[in-house]
Amino acid sequence: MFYREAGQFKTTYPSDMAVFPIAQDRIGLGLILAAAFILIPLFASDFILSSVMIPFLVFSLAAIGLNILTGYTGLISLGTGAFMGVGAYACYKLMTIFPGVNIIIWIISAGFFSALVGIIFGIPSLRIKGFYLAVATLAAQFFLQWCFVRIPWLYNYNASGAIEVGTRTLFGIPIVGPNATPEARYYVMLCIVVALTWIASNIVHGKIGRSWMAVRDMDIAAELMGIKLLDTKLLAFAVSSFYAGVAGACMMFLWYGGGEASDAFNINQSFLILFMVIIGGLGSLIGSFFGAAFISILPTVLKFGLPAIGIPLSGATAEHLIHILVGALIIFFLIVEPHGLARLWQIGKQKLRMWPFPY
Amino acid sequence: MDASVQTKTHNLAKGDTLLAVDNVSLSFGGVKAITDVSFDIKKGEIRAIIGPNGAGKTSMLNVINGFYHPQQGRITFKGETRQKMRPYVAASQGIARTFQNVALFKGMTTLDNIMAGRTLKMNTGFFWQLWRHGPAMREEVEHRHIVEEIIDFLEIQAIRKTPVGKLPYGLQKRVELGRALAMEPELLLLDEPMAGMNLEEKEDMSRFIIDVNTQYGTTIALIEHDISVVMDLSDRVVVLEYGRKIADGTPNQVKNDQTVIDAYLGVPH
Amino acid sequence: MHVLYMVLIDPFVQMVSAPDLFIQTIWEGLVAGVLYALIALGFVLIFKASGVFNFAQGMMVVFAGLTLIAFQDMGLPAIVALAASIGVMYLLAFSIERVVLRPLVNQPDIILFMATFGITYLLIGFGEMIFGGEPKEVNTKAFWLPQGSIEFPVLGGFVQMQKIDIAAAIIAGLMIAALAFFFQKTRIGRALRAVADSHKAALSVGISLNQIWVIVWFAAGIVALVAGIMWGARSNVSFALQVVALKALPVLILGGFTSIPGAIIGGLIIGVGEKLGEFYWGPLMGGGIESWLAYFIALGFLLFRPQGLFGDKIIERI
Amino acid sequence: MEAAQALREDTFPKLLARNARVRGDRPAIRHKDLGIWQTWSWAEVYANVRALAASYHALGLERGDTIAIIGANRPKLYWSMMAAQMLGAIPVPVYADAVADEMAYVLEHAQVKLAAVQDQEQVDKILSISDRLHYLKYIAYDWGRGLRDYDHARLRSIEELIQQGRKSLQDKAVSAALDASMAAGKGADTSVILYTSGTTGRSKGVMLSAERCINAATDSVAFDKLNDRDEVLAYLPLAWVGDHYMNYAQGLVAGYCMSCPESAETVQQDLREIGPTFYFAPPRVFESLLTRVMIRMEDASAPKRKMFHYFIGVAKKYGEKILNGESVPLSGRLMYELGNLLVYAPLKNVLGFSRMRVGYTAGEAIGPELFSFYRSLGLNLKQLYGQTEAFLYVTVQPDGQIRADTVGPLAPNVEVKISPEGEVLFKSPGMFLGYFRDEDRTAETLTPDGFIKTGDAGFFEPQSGHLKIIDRAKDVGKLANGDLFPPKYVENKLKFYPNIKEAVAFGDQRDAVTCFINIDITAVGNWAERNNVVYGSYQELAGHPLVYDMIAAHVNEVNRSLAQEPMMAGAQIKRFLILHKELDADDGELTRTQKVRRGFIAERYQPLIDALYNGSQEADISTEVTFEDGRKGMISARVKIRDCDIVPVSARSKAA
Repeated sequence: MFYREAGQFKTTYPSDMAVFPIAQDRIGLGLILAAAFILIPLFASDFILSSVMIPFLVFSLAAIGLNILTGYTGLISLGTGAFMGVGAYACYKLMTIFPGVNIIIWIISAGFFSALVGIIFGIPSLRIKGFYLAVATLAAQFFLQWCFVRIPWLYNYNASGAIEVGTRTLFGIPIVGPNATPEARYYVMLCIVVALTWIASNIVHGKIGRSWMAVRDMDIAAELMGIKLLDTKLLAFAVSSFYAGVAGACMMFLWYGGGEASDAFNINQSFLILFMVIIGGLGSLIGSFFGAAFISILPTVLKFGLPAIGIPLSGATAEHLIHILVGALIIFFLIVEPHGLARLWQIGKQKLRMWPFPY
Repeated sequence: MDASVQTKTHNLAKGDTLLAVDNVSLSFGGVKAITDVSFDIKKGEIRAIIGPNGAGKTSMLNVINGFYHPQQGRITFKGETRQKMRPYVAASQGIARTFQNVALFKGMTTLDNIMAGRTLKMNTGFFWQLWRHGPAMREEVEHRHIVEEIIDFLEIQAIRKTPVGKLPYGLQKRVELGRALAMEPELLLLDEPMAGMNLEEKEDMSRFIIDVNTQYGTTIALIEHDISVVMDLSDRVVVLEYGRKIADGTPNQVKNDQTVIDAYLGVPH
Repeated sequence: MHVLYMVLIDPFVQMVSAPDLFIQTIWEGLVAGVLYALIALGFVLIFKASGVFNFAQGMMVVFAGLTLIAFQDMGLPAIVALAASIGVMYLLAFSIERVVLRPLVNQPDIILFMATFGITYLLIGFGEMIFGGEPKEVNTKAFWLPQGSIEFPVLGGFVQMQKIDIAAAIIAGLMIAALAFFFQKTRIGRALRAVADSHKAALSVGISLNQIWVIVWFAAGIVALVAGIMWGARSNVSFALQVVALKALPVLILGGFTSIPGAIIGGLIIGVGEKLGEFYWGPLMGGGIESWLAYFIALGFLLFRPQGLFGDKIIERI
Repeated sequence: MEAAQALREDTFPKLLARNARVRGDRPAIRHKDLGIWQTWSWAEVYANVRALAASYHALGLERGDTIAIIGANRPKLYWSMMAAQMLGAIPVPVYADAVADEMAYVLEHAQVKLAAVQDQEQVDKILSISDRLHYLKYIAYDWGRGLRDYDHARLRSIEELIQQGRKSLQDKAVSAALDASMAAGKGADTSVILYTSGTTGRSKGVMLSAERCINAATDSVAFDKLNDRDEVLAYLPLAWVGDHYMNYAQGLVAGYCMSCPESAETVQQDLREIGPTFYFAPPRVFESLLTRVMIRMEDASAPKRKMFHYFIGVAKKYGEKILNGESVPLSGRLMYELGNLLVYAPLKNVLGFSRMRVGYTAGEAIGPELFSFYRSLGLNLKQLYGQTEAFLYVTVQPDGQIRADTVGPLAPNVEVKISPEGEVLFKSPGMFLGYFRDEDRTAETLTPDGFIKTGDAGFFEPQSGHLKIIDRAKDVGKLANGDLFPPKYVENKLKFYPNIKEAVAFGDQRDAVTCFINIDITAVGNWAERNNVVYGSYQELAGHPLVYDMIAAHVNEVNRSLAQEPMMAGAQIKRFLILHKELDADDGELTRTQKVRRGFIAERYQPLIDALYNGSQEADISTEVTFEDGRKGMISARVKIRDCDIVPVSARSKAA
């Protein structure tokens, strides 16, 4: 309905292959970015920023990571939580060993450690497929979780076993630690997410993305076309784990601000991110955002929304309700639209483009 | 079509042996799929492999491009002799194929499917892929141009951006051919390219196969059930039955071969 | 060198020098294995008949156990509580078929797999809401299960066995025998086997696919109930069990997804392997390796035999 | 004709040279090829045309020779026209879908020396008739697919010709000779020969001179304020005057860019992508577009459908008034704006009309309802009346004087008079030089004082000065009782219904009007699907009683509408039948421009016409048809006939 595509024709391949070839989409994206960078910090309360927006962004990043592996390459992983943990601990160690280097560099670098671990646990994927691979990633999940508890070096031998976060600054503004304002943490988080999403989009729209999807859709044909299966899958594991690792580091330093870490990266976290990807839409970057928004914001909405409209809710009941809702929604979405919110979005967009026609 | 799409020149001339299969035997846990089969494919020809169901035709193609590894025998491709092919080697040496039951990448568009066929020819590093600008974009554009020429060649412009899963069967087969062509193969293996097609689609496909052969000089080995099509298309025919070679020659020789007639008797075609 | 000695030699020296401890460890591994096997059995039943990889099986064990305890707590006699629990499991199977499976018929396996995640979450949510989050114990006496332990003198030492564990092993054995009978001798059982091969064949026996699904899920529910009782009798039933139930996955990999004997043997191997590993090698690594060892065993196994112990060699066709 | 004296560029190649000089970097032509809109600037086009001209000259094309241009709209074919004109040769565009026989006639009659063709299909066609073409020396092709193994003794690739031409132009002498040849071209020379398919007899080659063409185009470019920022889609047949005028002549004069679609199947998509600012289509295009709009809306959800129809209603009420600048109540204006947001603007976007500034329809009379529909959406659609012999324009509707029922006042610099018999006669800036090698028919067409006979019956509306065309002069008949019978008028009313694709009315010298109807298979098929009507073939669907009921309802509605008009009330349809097959140009029933060939149809379906007038309820017919692959066969059918409601004369007189 809002689209005016007539007259938007492409005279070069780069413009034809652009991620957003339609001017209205570019405008829409611009508006969203403007809202994220200007409106939200301007009007949102500290609570919204630190309990809604930052978690949402952290989960979006993790969901993009898992989507690269599961959605684009077709490899199921139940170990995302652990890969996030690797990022968090790597960042912690780097930060302790080299306190002089800016924390943002370490947050990003943490991703490389987790990518490395991802590659190691991805090696079995050459011989193992489908559900079997899910079990292999469970091995990663439980083994790494075990490491987080049993290797005290990782948490600097703190008696509590927790990660302790001191204040770190960027251009003199505290962005990590007790003195960091929600605004500052939000901006850092937002910049990381925007940059990494852009890179993810570049990757999946190019040669690498095509190889991933080829392996996902028909691995035999891909192999006979000269796509090396192991390389492709390991690359997917590496990139996916990189994103998960950065998300984990962000989670620990920009959201939690430290604390008992081993619990944050348990199997339930892995499941939760898998749900985000499923509900959001496999093989869609925008779906990762939808899924993350849905699952990370839903509990907050329930916890604070229901009492606000007069339905009293104890903390425990809210937990149960969330479980039930998430479970029901997963089933609901699988039945109604197995391709997730992203597909609904796409259909909606298509409808608007073809409006007033139905197809 | 531009020179860029034409098969790269190499030292084999038309009529030289491009691929030779010598005494190949393949079995699965004691079940013999191919027994002591030898034949050759000459550069520039259209070679057909025919035979009743279960004769081992598809297994033969799988051996040629390295998906199955024969227990005995040798494969010589472009003068290099191997006991077994590896899929990656086969692909990078110039063997492409299509499949009996279309094996397209269902979630991708026609364009992306054919672009995927260019993967081996693309070599911009990972770092550039992250930005999708500069060399990475230049490479994409260069290959897009080649892919578009294939799209033009196969007359599938109208479905360029349609996900292949939504296409009718006949068009899917055409896209699959396009994907194989994108590899600029020297040897193109076609596994029942006309299975399940109606008459018109079959005629189109025959035309494309002949055009590929004449325009690009691509050597083609095809498996086909429809004997009349094979007789029209191919220069030479190999006949397999129960994993053994029972005849080899020009369509006319094969047609009049008593063993072949016997093999096909009772098997309605 | 010391490290190599500690890893490669020392554990075996220990085994030989204290055979009673070795046998005790194996016994405990077998007991844990029986429980893994029971959970895996539920998976296999459903996978065999409907191709659904039921991630919720572990949660069904918890749910079944808690249901039984709740009925007992209401003061119902054991038999009635058992019957009521079986009824609940039927209801569960029925509603899963109606609400989840039927609308998802003909969807790819992965979608159904994901749907069972949804079922898991629903069960957790409802379970915690109804039964509360605290661990609960099964009243073992009411089910005439033995208590206490017996000791055997073995090779100069003693091996202690809980009577309940012995009972569990026997019951599990009976359970498997009953299932084998069910599959081999009854009409429904034959239909279930048929459906594993072809849906049309099952229809020709006169049972609709929907009915078959209800039946297998119900059967899996009963297996879950038994597992729940056994587990509850040994320690107690809690939602933490869900994580333990994930151990059934390596069991399945070892045994193959469709083989009942595979599930049993796989369960025992994993149980024993895990206990041995923990007991003899665990201390070297700071302990607690039980939490992941099973997966590594399965993984190592998978690399050499991707089709499992009892599966057929897969020939990829194109 | 003051403009003529001022002309510095009196031939198309000179205009091209001017454009290359004045706006060399502006896009001149686009072609959707290899996935994107390949674009050439005026400077590039000029260079390519010069190169091509040099090569054509090398192939022996001389001043006064003719060259056939055969194929779809392709840059290289347009360039071939320009190149020929640069040499003083005359391009002869030929309908690409013409069968070999028709093509043989045109090519031989025009004595073409060269043929520039699109692809293998056309090459094959020409080779199949080459023994009948005595003048043809070479064939130049645009797309070489499949031609590799052909004997290239007489075949040339246009691409290669351009390359060779480039090389030879490096020789100063060749280049200078070409420039001289271009400069030697005079405006009075024949610039192009357009063969009109004609509703009767063999086609005639209309010779048009460059200066007249350019004069006409200059006038109309000024009239519609076209400039080099405009965009058009070149999708009409090259051989039709419409394409030559709108895209070629006006494009060169105004310097705007024309875009060639990728293929016939993608025209709709390409139209949407380009979003032309100036658009021209014969009524049948608008007609089938409306049909498709309505069909697609049928599949929409009920609320959306209701909303759509509601706002179309609003548009009907206010849209044209707003477009014409008449006063409209504020509420109406607001409702229209809302409708624009929800329906009109998105609809125009989907159809590719968002940027359209001026649209024209011509070639045939357009149904008033059809015309109003598009105008009410806010599209500045106008009618013009013209013909090939006039280089299109005779009358044209200026902004603000647009009506569905007239073709508008005279175009600039056109003179028109009505003969005593009611036939429209005209003299125009673009008028033809005569028919090529056919002086007899040239003389037939011209009046002694130099006016051209249009063959159309019409009159000037006294109050407005607009010309009203009733029908072909020879087709307007009288019923036996003396009532007027304008067949096309009746047919157009019928064709407004999406379910009716074509109608042929009879009644001249008879006591009542009857008609043949062709159903629209898309619309009726869609309807059948929704109503669970099962059918196996076109023939079966056409004969279905429910389809008859539906069509009868349409006919009755037309009768009621005819009864409203005093002059036409006698032309109400008494009986009709639905034809068992689609009328087809391959069978000679339609012209290549899809006009009904009335006489031929009457002859071919004589038994059916007899049945319509002798009161029988059904009739047998068997006809020869040509299949797509050129084979011929017979189809026979039993066709049912329906009676219709005639609004009684008494009611008519009361209404009057």
